[in-house]
Amino acid sequence: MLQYKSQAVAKPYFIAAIALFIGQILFGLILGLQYVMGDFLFPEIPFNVARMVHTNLLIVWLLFGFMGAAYYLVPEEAETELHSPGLAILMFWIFLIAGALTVLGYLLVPYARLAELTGNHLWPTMGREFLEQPTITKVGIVVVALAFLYNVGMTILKGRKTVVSLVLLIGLVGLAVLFLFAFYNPENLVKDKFYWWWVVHLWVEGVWELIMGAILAFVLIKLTGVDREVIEKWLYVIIAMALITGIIGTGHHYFWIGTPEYWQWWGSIFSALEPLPFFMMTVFAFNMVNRRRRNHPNKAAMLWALGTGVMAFLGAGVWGFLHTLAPVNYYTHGSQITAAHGHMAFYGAYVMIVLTIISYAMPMLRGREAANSNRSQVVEMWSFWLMTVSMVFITLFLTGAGILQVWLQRYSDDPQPFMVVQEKIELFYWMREVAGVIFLIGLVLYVISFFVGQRQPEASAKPLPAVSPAEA
Amino acid sequence: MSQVFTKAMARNIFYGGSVFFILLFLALTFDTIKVLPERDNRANLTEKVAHGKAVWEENNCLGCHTLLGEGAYYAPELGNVYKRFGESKEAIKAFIASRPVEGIPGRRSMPQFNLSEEDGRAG
Amino acid sequence: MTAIRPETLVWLLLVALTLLTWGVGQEGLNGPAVSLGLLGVALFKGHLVGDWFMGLRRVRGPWRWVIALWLLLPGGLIALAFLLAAR
Amino acid sequence: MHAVAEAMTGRPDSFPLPERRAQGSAAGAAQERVAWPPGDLAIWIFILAELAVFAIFFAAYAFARMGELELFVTYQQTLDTNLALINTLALITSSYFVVRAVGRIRADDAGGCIRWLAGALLLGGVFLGVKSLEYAHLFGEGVSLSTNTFYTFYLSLTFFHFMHVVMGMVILAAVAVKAAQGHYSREVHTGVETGASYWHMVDLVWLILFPLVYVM
Repeated sequence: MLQYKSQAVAKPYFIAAIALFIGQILFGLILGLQYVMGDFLFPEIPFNVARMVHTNLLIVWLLFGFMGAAYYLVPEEAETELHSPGLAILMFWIFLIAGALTVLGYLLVPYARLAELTGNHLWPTMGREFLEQPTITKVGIVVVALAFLYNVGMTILKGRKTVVSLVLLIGLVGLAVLFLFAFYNPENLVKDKFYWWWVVHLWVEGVWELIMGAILAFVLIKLTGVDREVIEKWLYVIIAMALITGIIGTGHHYFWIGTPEYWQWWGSIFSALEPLPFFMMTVFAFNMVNRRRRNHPNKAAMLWALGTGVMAFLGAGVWGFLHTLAPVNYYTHGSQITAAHGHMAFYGAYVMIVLTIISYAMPMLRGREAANSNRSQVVEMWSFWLMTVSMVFITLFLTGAGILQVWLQRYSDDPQPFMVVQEKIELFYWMREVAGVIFLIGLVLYVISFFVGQRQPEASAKPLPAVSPAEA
Repeated sequence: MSQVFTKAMARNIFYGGSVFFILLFLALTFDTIKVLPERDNRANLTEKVAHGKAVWEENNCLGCHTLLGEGAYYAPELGNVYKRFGESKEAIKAFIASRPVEGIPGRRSMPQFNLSEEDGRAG
Repeated sequence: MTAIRPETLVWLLLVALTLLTWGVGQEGLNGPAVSLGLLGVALFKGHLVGDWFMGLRRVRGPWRWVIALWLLLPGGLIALAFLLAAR
Repeated sequence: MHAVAEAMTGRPDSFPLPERRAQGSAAGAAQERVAWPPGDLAIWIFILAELAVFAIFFAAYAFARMGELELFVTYQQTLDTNLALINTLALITSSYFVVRAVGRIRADDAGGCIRWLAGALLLGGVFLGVKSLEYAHLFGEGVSLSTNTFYTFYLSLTFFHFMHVVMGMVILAAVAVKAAQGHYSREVHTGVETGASYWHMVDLVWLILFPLVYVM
């Protein structure tokens, strides 16, 4: 049951997000297999193409998730209907079709041909990690983002202005503005890399944390019934920490790309503190849940909300810190350790926050009062544990592979060539692939959870035991 | 004294802190840009080098390789490829040109990119 | 209003200790003992600021020691690094 | 963490406001202690984060020095300790002025508070001026962040601190303006304490920085 009927536009966004998520994981499994069976699907889908699809789908489905989250929570926060539901739906289709065409382009024609077809030589922006999209697709992303910001911004302007929606908006505006650096691709490699990180780092360790914080705060307000004032002031403190540490933390990418040496100090010092906001987010989530004023029937959403705090701290905070100090990074840079960190950080922080809001909002979007049936929630919670635990193992196996790789290839007295080392650490890649299959099973269960127990009654929550005011 | 912890102050710290660190970051960026010309060998940045970068980009080389450690970790780093190939451009070109179209059974193989002679020289 | 405020005495003490540190620098004294002495003076000055200027003297519980504990963190690491460097 | 966790939930604290001493009375009277530091707790979280950065920065300096001892000792001597002395005294005194400003507002004397704050701001300005002279001199000699590790640290640490002085002055000025507008009184002056706490932090950091970078 929706409070505002225009919230319904979030539903297609969430469905598209989940569908693309499945695609991302399938390509992830292909990549994992190519690590151990080098000729798998060669030359039909070479590794570079599969990887591009894997990472680009991730970004696109997270953006779908963020937009869906905004369309769902902004009307509720602003206490007014969305400025233009029609525009939101139109943009949904434009974004989906543009995304699908781009992925088809990746898969059906050689990348160089795609570059040629889309006129990359007129304004070269392609061929850089995560920004592989043709320039025209990038322009499309900007158009969609502008329309989206206009829609959400107008809604906030005409309604109640809460901290949650304001922080979300700041995060989304930051996301759009920083993306503009994707259009700057100088011939000078150092400058290229320097500003490329303004998109990549300042997204995931900057403005995306604002988006994550805002969504988490919204869900916690709804699930725990804790006073909005309390949650909002902690939201401010957490995102302040995120930007204080994260902005200069960009320096940890400026160690070895030709930028001055002082970045090794600045980058190391500030990124040493980058786990802090994620740690606070975890403490925050658990504290609010402990202080809850009601039991919400949607226990699955609660699990996701707590899980995202913990996993973001582990993946982004701890695994990031592991290799962020310049003397360590000197050896680990661009190894499987980076891959380990990337996987758990993206899953813990951004995949899980999107799944949190989907878990919270979907029952209402599908006409329930507040939550799915118990049976559906049980399946969803199984999927939570399967995906989360298998991601922990993916990370551990990649870390093992990375440590061995660094040792054999870079640290030992007798460094061995890259490919020789790759064969020696094959066992870890196999184990990673097995964990990846379990992740896929978790994801399938997740999808199934939307279809089971539909005719059963909603889960109900036990009322909180009475507490004395002193404890409350 | 009841403990004071206001949302207004938390907000001020968010805005103030963010502006502070954005300015600091811009100051460091400014210094970096100022000293880069002494560090990045831009005098050697010829047309051919720029073309090489375009070849690298338009064939999505970092979908497998890293360059200065950034990219994918499926194939070796390319920042040091010249050294690893015995400082022979010909050897590198020959390697790229000789990649079998159908790959190598059971092993990772670089795709055949059919680079032109001009692209090969630049790349 | 004749009694001197304790904060004023603290201020004078801080000034005096600063002059002491500066004087040591002027004399060109060095060596690990001097460095550690100066570090000790600096930490003490920091503690004075925490206690009297920041007002932690009147606080009980964990916040009472927050500055003192902070001082020990860089203080300890600096001392360690200077001692190792002097070996 | 306990205190923070408690603060997080906004649990009302049952400890009453201690009797503030009348301005100028001698210390020593047994006072009831409060559970929270003066000012808004949010600023204290910020202060702790900033102090953590400086702590790591200081330790990094010390260990970098260990690696290049000779270089650090040599180039330390190019710094002007006299200017640093002036600056240290300026900050200490300015911090003291802020203590007095807080005392005045607790005595319901907004005018006195503003005057002490103005004095503190003036000394902050002296600090910035002297530091700028130092920078001008060094830059004139072609020193930059990339000259060597010592200068990297010297400039990074002092410039980072310099920015904090500017930030602190902005905060103090805002407090003074609000005081002039009559927002503060004996009962309501958390804002003054908040600004004061931040300014003392700026002073505190310099008290470590000065001997570490200039003398030790």
